[in-house]
Amino acid sequence: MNPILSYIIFLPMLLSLLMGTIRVPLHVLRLGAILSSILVFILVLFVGLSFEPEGGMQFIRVLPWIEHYGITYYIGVDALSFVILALIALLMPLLYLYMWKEKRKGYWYNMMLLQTGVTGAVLSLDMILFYLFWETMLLPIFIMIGRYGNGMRQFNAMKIVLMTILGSMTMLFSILYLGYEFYSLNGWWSFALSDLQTLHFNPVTSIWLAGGFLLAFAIKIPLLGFHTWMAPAYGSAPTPTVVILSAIMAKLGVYGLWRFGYGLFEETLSYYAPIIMTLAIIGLLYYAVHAIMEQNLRRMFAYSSGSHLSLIALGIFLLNSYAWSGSLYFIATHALSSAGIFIMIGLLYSRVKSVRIDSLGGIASVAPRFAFFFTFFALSIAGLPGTGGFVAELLIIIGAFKVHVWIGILTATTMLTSMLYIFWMLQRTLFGSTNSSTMTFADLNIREMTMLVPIMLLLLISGIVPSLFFPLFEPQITATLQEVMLTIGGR
Amino acid sequence: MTPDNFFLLATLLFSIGLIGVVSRRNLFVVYMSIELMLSAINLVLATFSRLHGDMHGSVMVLLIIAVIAAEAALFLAMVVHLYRLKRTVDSDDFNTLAQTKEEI
Amino acid sequence: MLENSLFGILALFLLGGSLGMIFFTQTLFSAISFMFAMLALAGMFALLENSFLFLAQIMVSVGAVVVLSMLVIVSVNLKASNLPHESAKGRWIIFSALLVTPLAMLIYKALAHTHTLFEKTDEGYGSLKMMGATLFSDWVLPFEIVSVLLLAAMVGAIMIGRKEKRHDT
Amino acid sequence: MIYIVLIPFGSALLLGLVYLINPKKERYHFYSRVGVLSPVLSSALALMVGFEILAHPSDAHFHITLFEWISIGEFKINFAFMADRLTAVMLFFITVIGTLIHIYAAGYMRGDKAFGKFFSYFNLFMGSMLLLVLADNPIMMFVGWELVGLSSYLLIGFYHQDAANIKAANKAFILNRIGDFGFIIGLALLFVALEGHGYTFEAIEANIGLVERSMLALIAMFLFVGAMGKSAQIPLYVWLPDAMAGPTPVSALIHAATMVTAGVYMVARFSFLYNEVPQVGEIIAMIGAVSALFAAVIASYQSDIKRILAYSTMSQLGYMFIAVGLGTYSSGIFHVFTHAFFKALLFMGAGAVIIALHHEQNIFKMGGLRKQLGLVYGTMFIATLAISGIPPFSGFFSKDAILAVAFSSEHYLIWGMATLTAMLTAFYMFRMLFIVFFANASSAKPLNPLPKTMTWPLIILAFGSATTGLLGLNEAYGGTNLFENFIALPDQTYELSHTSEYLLGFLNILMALIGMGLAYRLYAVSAKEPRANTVWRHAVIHKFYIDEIYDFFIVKTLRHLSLIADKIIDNKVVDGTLNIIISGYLMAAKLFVRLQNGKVRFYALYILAGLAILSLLMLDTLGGL
Repeated sequence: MNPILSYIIFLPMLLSLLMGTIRVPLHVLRLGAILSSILVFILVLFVGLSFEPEGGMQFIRVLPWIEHYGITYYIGVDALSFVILALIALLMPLLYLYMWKEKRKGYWYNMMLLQTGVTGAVLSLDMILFYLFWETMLLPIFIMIGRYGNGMRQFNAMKIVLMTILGSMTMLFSILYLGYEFYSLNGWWSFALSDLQTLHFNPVTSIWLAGGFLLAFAIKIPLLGFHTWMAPAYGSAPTPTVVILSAIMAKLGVYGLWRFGYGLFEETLSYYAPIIMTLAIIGLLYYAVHAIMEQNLRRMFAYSSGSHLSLIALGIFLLNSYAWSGSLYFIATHALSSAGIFIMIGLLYSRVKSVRIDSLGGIASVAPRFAFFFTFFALSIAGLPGTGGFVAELLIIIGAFKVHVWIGILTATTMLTSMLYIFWMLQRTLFGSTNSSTMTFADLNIREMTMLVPIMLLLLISGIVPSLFFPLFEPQITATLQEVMLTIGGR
Repeated sequence: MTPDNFFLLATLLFSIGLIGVVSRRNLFVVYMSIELMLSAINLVLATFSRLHGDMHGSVMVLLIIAVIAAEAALFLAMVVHLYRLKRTVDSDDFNTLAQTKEEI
Repeated sequence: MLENSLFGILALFLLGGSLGMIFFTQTLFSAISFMFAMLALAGMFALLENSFLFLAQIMVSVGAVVVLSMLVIVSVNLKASNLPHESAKGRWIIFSALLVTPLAMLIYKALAHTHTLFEKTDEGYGSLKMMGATLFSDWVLPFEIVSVLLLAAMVGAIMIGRKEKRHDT
Repeated sequence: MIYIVLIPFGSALLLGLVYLINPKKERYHFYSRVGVLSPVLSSALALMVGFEILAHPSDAHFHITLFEWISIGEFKINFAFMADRLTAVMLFFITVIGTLIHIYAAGYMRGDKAFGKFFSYFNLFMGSMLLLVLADNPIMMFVGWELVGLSSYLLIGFYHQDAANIKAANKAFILNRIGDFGFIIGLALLFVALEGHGYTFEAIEANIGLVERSMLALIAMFLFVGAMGKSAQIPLYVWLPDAMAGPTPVSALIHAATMVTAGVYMVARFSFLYNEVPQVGEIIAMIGAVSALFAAVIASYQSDIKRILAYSTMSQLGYMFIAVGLGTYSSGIFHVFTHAFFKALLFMGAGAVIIALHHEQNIFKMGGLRKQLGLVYGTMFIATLAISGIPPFSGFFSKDAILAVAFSSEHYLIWGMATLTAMLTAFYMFRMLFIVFFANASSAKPLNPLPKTMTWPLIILAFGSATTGLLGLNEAYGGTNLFENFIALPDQTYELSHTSEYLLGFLNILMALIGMGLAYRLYAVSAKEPRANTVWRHAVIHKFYIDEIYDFFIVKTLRHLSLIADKIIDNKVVDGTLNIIISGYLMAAKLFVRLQNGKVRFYALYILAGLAILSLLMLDTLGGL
């Protein structure tokens, strides 16, 4: 019963509440936020050091909460959640570094709350607790977009919140139904994932229940058809929020699909698999094509994110170890590269006050360092060898070929499509002749490079020596996969 | 003269009072309808008091009559006040709670 | 038999008065109908052998409340043009009567058939003495509360009713 | 052997870092020394490796494993290098010619603002290319393959202030990526087909028989798509001429000596696979032949010196694919080898001319440079002779071998096209040579002096162009074909009598001479830029409008699709559905607002209605109705 995970979850929130109540001045707030994120990072590092890849769920902590309904405070970490946990812990200090000059206090408070929300959602193993955190992280996002965003920020904030809540509602229904079903079978209430896993339903019920969950995750990812909140939200959210949106929140959709989708409904998912795979493959192409003509950089990379997340979702449904490893690896590397690129776009915005491609050009001539980092992150999104994205894409493609040749070929198009928009974008932003707004473009300074270099190094290491990372989660993938295959095969 | 007669009568009185409250716009009539409903309750209480043969019901009626008096004082004062404000006793004219078109 | 016919006459007055109250357009006529209903109610109390309530009803309800209302109505001096134009009054009354019906049925169903007949009462029922005994033994606290309520209502009525000179106080 | 690859990468990193720390500062000596030193070291090491391989039997493989790259299930890939004789040949000319080009570039690029960046990219390119060549398994090869594409993108777009250059770079990278797309499909299919048998080249070779024949053909085709992209064959060739936007050393390094030959190398590397499916080989040979002829025709009408050379490269690559397609891998690689020398020389000579003439690239604005640029003229003349196939210069032997194969394997159509191309080659090469060096001078501007670093490599390469052909002298000409014996690839063998071989050789020389003569008659004295006055010329000068067709069918379509996706699908279909729901919601809201009208009796009515319903329900349960 090691409480370390609880510290990781609640430290930022408690600190922000504390600082909010005593109304500390900005510089203390800033320091507090950074300190908390660094502390969390150290704690996560500590978790990582004593983490056993074969150990399954560890650092479990169960506390009674609402005992009458068997709702517990039940958290734990396994390889899958550890990857995302580590990403959060790594990105937050860098984001705070990025926000260093931010004067609006609400920014800082919201970011700290957001950290608690996403961390909690990753670590909770009780469905009600999960739901709680799942909604908690929406609130700061709403405020960040609605209050500190740009463009049609209020409308867009409403759009993202309403669309996500629609999914959350269906998920809540499914959770409650599961809990009730458990109660009527066993005579006592429980919402713990491990308990609910023991339930079996007839196919029709199960399809409805799984549908409830899938809708929530599909909107979060977002799969094709559930995506219209994405570009507006990315377009008007402030940079740190965009980073969290694309690097963490979208990944949580995939994570949920994995943990709860395959945890609870192994068999039923094979009913949904063709639909989701079709959506993912079409989405892969659709988003990429959509990104080509997009003029707003944030929106362009929003679509790019959508495209790659479709790929990840596809990888999960391919059901083999290559695709799964690839997907999981892609979660991590794509989070890094999209964090990088959105930070770059944020820096760009702070310099020229615009993220429209047609107002840019020639940056490479005046700011080589900026151009270098920008190109690097853009290319890492496109899956350049030497960065982790390539390894992940390669694995997913191989996994896809293992399932079927055509799926493989369609999946491989990701290598093509991302090139098209990324290179055209690079051509129009970095290269060519300078104009009045980019003429005086300031190059990156030390602080900005400090936050970019760790991301870049990690991406490089993950691309050059991926074997460093795979042993961490491979045992779990193999185990889960075997379990799933057994259930499906035993049908 | 059975208890059921009294009960029926009380029910009818109550219903008429309710109808008056809902359907009339004249504030005085609305006020009197409310009084009527209270009186219907009084009748029921008095009947029960008589049926049980003790005075508790009657005491309650007495108290309610006192409440009626208090209510009368307040209600009339309010109606007069409202009349001074808008020169009308139409309840439909006092609709500031409604959402206006601009707010929608 | 006398009781039955008395009950019939009183019930007729009671219902007629209350119906008249809601049907009359002129407020004063409504008030007069209401007064008849209240008087009939007092008669009902008498029929229930409750002399004190009979007196109280006549004195308070009729003597004070209804008369006060009529006084106010007269003093407000509503002209016909100031009265609400209730063109759809009849339709509203019918419609609400329809809606009230189930409720009335429910109430009646709840009350009816609990007792079949009035029994002979004890000696002294309805007398002032017994009333006082009950009121000042079991009902002291409510009685006091009601007295406070009356006081508060009085103060409140004065506060509301007086003409405001300044709005900001 | 590790260091052959690591040194260029390391120095690229170093140069890049130094450059980024202060982009403004000029560090000519530092950059040029570090930049040139790394290929020198690499080539020294490569030579050592070459000698070591020479000392071992022909099927020896050298392996060095650095670390495990990835290991998932059966997918075990090591970061490992392998060297055999094919590698040694590639290594030799890549490093040696690369070194010469680096030296040349140090002179050519001197004074450029982004000198350090240039060398950083250059070294990156070298490293990637060497990784490609030395890779132990297809995945590592693919990594190198991609990185080569990337660095070529960076180098082509080196003068990034001009949007046209970047456009050319984009075109190059995207077309390469289309090829890579095919390549990765091929690799993935191959892996899935052979799952569990290891995934190094040797393991694949050992188990190739396990794969179904039709699947093998599919894999071979997809792999060849990759080669098409990288080696600029029809239909993925359009990037090559545009890629001349880069600095001339880049053109020399990438588009002559190394990168474009990667496709040929890859096919040779997978020779065991292509030997299993000769039908695919025939398709490859056919595509090669068509590309060769097509490019030669276009080259005959071009007026930009570098574009001529670019089309000529494409044409020569066509020859190489004829060879490897027909299963004679060593002939193909031999042509790669000789071609690297004379094409690099031609590009560098052209670069020298361009520099001397203040960045003038149109040959019709040159002329009469024979005297002023004697050295350049001499070396370029040798190279031209070599590429045209005049003995004893290198091109003759390698090209002759390919033609002989085409003839003897009874692919007469391919042979005919190739022979025609040989004539055209001589024609357009000498056309260029004559116009630049003989015809009357059209401008009399003073020439820029050429630094020594630019002229010395020319001489060395000229020597190479003249002599390397002798390495592949086959027995008909009295040699023992050292090259073919050395490289020891699983070639198909075709019988051909010495007489017919002599006849073929004679025919080739004749063709070359005809072409040369034609060029002399038309252009040697006075040169006029070709006008688009007939339909044919119109088409050829505009490169058969292939770019425009691609633009119209692919680029425009994609852009329109993108707009449709944005404006119609997202806005109308997806959000439309949502909006219908929302408007329903709003209508309901308006209805409820109207109920909420602030009139108290309405509220009383609602309460009453609720009460009525409740009463009805209760009556129902109580049974009172």
